[in-house]
Amino acid sequence: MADQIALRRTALDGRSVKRPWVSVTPAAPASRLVLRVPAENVAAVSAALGTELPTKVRTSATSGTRSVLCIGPDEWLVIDADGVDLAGALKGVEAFHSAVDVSHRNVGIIVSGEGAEATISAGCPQDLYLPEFPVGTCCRTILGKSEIVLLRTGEREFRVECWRSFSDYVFTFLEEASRDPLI
Amino acid sequence: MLLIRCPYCEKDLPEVEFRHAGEAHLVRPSNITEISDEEFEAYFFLRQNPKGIVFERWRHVHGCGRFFNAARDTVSDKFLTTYKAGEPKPALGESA
Amino acid sequence: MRKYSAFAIAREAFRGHKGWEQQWRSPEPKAEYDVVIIGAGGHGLATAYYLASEHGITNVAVVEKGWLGGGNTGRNTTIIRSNYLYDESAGIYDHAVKLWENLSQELNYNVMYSPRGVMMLAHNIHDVQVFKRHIHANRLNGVDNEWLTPEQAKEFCPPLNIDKNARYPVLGAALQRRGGTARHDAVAWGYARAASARGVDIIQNCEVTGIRRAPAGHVEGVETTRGFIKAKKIGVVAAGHTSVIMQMAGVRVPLESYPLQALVSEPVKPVFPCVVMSNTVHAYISQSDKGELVIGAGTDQYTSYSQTGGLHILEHTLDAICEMFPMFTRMKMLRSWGGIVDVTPDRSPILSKTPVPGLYVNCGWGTGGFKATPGSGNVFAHTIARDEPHPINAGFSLDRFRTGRLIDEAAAAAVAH
Amino acid sequence: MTAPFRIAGKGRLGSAAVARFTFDGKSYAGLQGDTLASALLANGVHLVGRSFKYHRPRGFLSAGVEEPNALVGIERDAARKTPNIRATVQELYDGLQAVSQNRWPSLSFDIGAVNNLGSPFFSAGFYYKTFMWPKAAWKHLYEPFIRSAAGLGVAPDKADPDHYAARYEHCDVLVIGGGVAGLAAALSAAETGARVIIVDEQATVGGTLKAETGTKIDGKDGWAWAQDVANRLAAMDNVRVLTRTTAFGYHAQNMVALVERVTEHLPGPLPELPRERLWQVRAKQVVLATGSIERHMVFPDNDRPGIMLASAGRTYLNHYGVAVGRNVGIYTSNDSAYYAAVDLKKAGVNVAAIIDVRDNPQSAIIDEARSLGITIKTGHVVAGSTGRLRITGMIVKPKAGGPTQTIGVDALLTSAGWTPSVHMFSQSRGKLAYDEATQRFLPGTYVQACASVGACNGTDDLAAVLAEASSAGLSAARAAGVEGGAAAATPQASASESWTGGMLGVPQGVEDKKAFVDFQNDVTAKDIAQAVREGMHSIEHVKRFTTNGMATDQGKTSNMHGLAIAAELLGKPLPQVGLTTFRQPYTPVTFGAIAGHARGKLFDPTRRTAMHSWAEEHGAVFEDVGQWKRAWYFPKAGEDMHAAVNRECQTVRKTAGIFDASTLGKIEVVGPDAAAFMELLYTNPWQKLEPGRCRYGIMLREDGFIYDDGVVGRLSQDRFHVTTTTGGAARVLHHMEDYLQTEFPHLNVYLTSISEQWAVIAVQGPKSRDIIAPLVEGIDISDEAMPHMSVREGKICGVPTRLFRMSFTGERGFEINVPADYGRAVWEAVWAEGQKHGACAYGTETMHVLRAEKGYIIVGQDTDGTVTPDDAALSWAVGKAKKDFVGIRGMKRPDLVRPGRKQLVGLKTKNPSIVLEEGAQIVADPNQPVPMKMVGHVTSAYWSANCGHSIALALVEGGRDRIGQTLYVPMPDKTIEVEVTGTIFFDEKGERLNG
Repeated sequence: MADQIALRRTALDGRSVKRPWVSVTPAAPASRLVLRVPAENVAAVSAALGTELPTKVRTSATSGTRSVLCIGPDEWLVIDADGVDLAGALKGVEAFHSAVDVSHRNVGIIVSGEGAEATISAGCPQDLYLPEFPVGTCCRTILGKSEIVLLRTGEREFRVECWRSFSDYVFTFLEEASRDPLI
Repeated sequence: MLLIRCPYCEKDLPEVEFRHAGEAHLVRPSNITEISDEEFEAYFFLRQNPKGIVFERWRHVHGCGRFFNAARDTVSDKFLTTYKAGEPKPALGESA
Repeated sequence: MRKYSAFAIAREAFRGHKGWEQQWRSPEPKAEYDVVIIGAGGHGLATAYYLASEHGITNVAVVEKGWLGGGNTGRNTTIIRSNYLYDESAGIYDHAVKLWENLSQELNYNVMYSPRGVMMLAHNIHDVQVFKRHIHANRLNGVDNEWLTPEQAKEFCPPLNIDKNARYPVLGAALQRRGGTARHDAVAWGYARAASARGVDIIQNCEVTGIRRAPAGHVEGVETTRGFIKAKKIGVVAAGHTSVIMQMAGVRVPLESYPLQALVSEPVKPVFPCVVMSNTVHAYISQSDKGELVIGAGTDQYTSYSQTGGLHILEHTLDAICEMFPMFTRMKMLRSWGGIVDVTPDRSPILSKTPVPGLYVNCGWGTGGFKATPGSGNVFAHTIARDEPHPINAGFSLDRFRTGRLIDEAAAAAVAH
Repeated sequence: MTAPFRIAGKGRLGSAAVARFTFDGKSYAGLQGDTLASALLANGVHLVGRSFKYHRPRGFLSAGVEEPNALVGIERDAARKTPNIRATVQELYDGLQAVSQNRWPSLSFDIGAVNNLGSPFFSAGFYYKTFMWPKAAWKHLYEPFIRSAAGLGVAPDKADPDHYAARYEHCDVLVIGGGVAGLAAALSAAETGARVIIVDEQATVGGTLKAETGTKIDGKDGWAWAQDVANRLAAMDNVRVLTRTTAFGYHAQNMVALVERVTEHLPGPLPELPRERLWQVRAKQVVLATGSIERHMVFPDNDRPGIMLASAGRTYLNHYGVAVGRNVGIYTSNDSAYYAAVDLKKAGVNVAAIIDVRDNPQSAIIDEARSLGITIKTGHVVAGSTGRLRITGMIVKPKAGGPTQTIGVDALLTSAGWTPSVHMFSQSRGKLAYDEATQRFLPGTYVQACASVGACNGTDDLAAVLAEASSAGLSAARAAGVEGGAAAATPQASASESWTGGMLGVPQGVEDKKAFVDFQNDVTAKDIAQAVREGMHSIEHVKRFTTNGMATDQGKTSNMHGLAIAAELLGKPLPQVGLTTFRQPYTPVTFGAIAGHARGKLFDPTRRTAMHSWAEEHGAVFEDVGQWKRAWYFPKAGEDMHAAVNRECQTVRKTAGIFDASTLGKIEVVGPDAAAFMELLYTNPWQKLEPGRCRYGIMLREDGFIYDDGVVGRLSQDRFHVTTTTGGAARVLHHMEDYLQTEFPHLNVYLTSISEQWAVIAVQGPKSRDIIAPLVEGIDISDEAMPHMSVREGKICGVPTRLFRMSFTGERGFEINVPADYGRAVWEAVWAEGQKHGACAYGTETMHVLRAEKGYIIVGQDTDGTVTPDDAALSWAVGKAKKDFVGIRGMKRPDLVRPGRKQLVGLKTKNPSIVLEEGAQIVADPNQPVPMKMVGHVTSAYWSANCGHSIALALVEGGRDRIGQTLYVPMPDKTIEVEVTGTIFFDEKGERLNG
């Protein structure tokens, strides 16, 4: 038997960018779950999860440490900074759904500050103007040459989620984009 | 870069989030093992490729992930409409 | 046809170049032709020329909805090579290269065929395997193609970045020395002039609106914006518009038309001596005799007849160019444009008889048709004249999509690990 | 130290600081705010370049982006050299270094000018007619000669150290052009609260107001009004004012590309500033206020330095305070040039004469010119010019013919009217309409949500422009859905300049001499005439034959002239001859600006596994597989690749090896219909696979060819863990989603990519179980409890694992899946255990060798897109009883079942030490002549240290029937004899899987 539990090494250990107008920092490790649920079973899954799944695509619900992002008509990304066993909570749900743990698949990056929107706009072709993309808006989209999931967590703060092996690219892109003083 | 209305996201979104997926309303024969070589050729290879209104499939691959259909004018690249997968071909005023 | 020569130029120089005759006639369409070719691009004009010169069929019209050479002939990046994998492909493209080598003399028109070498870069082990497969097959087929180390590649093309720390370092290259470029407009004009001189009528601004067939099925002629033209045989050489024309005859073809973009830089002094292609990073570049860097971009993902494409396609092209040739980053894009390329499921052309008697089709050249122009026209003329394919184009038949006997060069370079 | 041609008290630069610069090594002084052109002119320098073909001396034609002649190289340092910069656009900074181009040895003495003497031979298209004999001479003699003469500037020879930024932006109203019209439109749009962007290519807004002195708007001087409006706009939160920014591309659905030049006007490159910034703006509405461009008069020898556009002469005077000469002639076909004459005269410059081709023009400005005592010759033309490196005189004669007279001048300003700048409108795919009355093309049918205002729309009168633009700005905001704000008051024109348009400016009879239409490309009226004579009746043919309009200025001053000449010769109305297409970019755009951030590390994502850093620390050499970096082999000190791979291969079979398999694609298939879905997507049967067991699966495309493969584990009744090839991960998931969503939507299944959730550590070899045993918790890994091809969930090193018992080496083997962030720690634990048994780390090369020894295929190497399961000897993996799966029909097409197809076989070289080359071709008869009949090719070939001989896999026609036969691999230097064998070279019975 193993003597000790293996050490967790996150992909962006030690990386951080702080500029007067924007900061780019890795988010803390979190539990993540990809939920796929047909409309008729949303209520059952919501109940088991203890969080109501928002049903409008591109919207999210946040309470406490947990955010639930509606990414597609039957797809949610659940992110819980508390490290709870999200899949475990759904073990007993009989109604057809798919819950897949992706805690380690994704890496979160927090972009915050006056220039957060502009920094992301260097590589994301969506309109991030606050009235068009209000706090709580989320979507899967593109940043440069990588897919990301974008969640606006504040007027001047976004959470960027990407796959682990793309995190170096995504972080470096944001770091490079944030150099531009115009931002 | 085109702007494409995803019928699932109900929003106009940039083309780089989407992947074109060929002619729409082609149905895989349920008796595919029984069709002739000619029928297989027609199903798998032959395409309308119209100059004008095309019915085509797109996938919002870097978005909601859904396949959907669109009617687009291949001369102007303007979208006439987009609609969810499985919905019938819409009637379009002037042509089709 | 008055012969072009240095002497003729000297003669004209002293009379203000007022003695040049029209390069081609602009006749009114006759009521009937033995053969009507639809499409006055390079392939169509070459077909007409070879019908006249090699098969003695001179009662030929080439009808064109716009101006001759105005489609993909005048919009491509003019790369010529024949180092293809399959026997069929190597056969037709090398047939073309052999014709290119003498084309200026044959047409009495300088098409500026410039065999300055086409170098294809390998960036990973898979590329190396695929290119070696090509090189060995080419050698046994009698087609020149040789392997270069990164250092040899750099020597052949000094601006090339062979830094081992590049994102996709150059692991080597396949070089076809006979490959190169030619002057695209001159090819169309040279064939037009030579065909016209042999009696072929080139009818511009004449759009085909229908194909008339006899009750028995055989073609009878074409309806055009300039009236009905009777024809015993019809050759469709309409590139991106082939689907539209074939639909008029009731024939569906396995084609889709995509926008393809290209661009040139501002002209600079000679700096780039050859043609370089990189399929892995998607960069295709040469320098024209005028000094412009000529750069091919990729296709857009959707079918279109708009002759325009998205800026993001050019972004990907130019970031690849800047990556392979960092010194060009400060160069400027002068002009970009789009064409419509007709693509078959196996990315190989169709030169074939069709189910309709008297109707022949030459299409599906995708992004690489220019290089084949003389060879394509030559064997297609044979196919029309003899009502049977030349051995060189026998494999490029329409029925291969039924039998499954595809000539899939792209699939042969499949990537997966 | 006032420059000789700077007129005290004139212009708007005032007491700007001095900026020193050099041109061709000679030092000059200019003022901050100058362009390089105005600074050179202030110093009396007109000669700045040589033309492309004839190397004729050239000066400045214009004061703006339309400049065809005054192109220079700007050199900041060894790596920052930029060719072909328009001196009329380049802002002066202290320390600027410019050099002239296309001349040798010097600008004033240029050997290439000998071409000018030979010019009768270099007519349009001459190269198509000669250089054909002898054949080889084109390649070796003529073309090198022509090429050496080609090009203008010199390309940089070092990597660009600058960086470029990019930004996507969105707005309600994008206004292109910051002249009177653009400013008025932006203002009225902005006051509604709409998101407005206004761009102007110049350093400051103002447009043609720069040249003018008499305009007054809202009671202010026009220029001052423009600056006030720009300041007001810039102060509004909803407005972005971008100067030094060119809208260069108008794409579908109102996507407009802008390029902003950030540092080109600054003395030193600042490290944090991007050199340029690309903006891709998606606008709900676009207002085009792009103005118009003056055309030159076409007359013989109209290209000498000192001959300029009238508007340029006026701009240099009124804005920069620079006189373009001391004795200036004017040649015009419209009123606008008279303003230049009047302004020059008032500034104390002698105006030698105004030559006006019109017979009896009447207007206030003409009267004013006359009242100032300026000689006006109406009904006259300029028939030529004198001088060499600078104009010395204009040769004047009556239009109807008669004696010529040479009037001495040191500068000549010409105007042939104004061409509306409809470039962006045309790029938007709008259709132009020809306005017969004013002889110009104007916006006709709009295709996109845009409007044109001001000069580009043919609106000339200032009050009308202001009204039109204000109204268009408001309408655009409203059309974009902005309800707020009150309509702003329309700015009022209190004084304006106006002139009639018209007259294209190519008097008859210029076809015998060098009357330039396109200066940079040396296209003359005679060339156009020749093209028409040779049958070039389409304007596109004329353009291509003569290269008219194809230079770096893209024909801004020449296209209309070319068209007019061709139309006249063809006897057709202008619109019937047609216009050439307006292509992007409006002005040339730096490659780097378009590439943006995608350079160097950001050219393409570099994907690394969780164990990458360990491999790096342990000396791994990496290979690129798609975007991934994979450890290729782990050389020890002194080992080359061959030695390292031999050692790794032998170690795995002797004890064990550890391999990073994380890059394989992984898909979790979940739902009650999961097995049914798998049945349809793979050739194999899945329904009866028990939970906890694995199976090797093959995926086909509908055409019956192998698309992907991988081991699939069934975790539970309704859950599969599917693996794909590394390169196939994304497309396989897309392919599965496609069928699930569109063909089989009735199936209750969901697919989730888990490629990156799990790091995968393969432990292969006889000792593999012993190595992992101490680390695994809660899983019985005995052969009985966990046989080959099974999967269990439990823990390893205290973290969750999906443990696969499987083998890609033929040895007993495990693949440990752990959540990725634990990958390195678990790898280290496995490594530590492995060390106790003498295990090694191995890379992809050893993986390839070991699997080839066992005859396992690599999809994409041993198959390409033309191989069926039967070709690859994988028929056993096709469920014979299955009624349907993707590819079931395609694989039965005639050519896919014909005899003689290429089949996968093994090859052994007769000389066991020779390793074949992958890709080498195989023949049956080595003595046949070229072209040889090839019967197959080598797909994989390695030295097998374990077998003690080389091994190879090959696709060979009718291969399975040739087993035992001898075939040949002809190489350039020798022919290699090979024996066709089965595909398994090692442990044919497969005993080692449990050994």
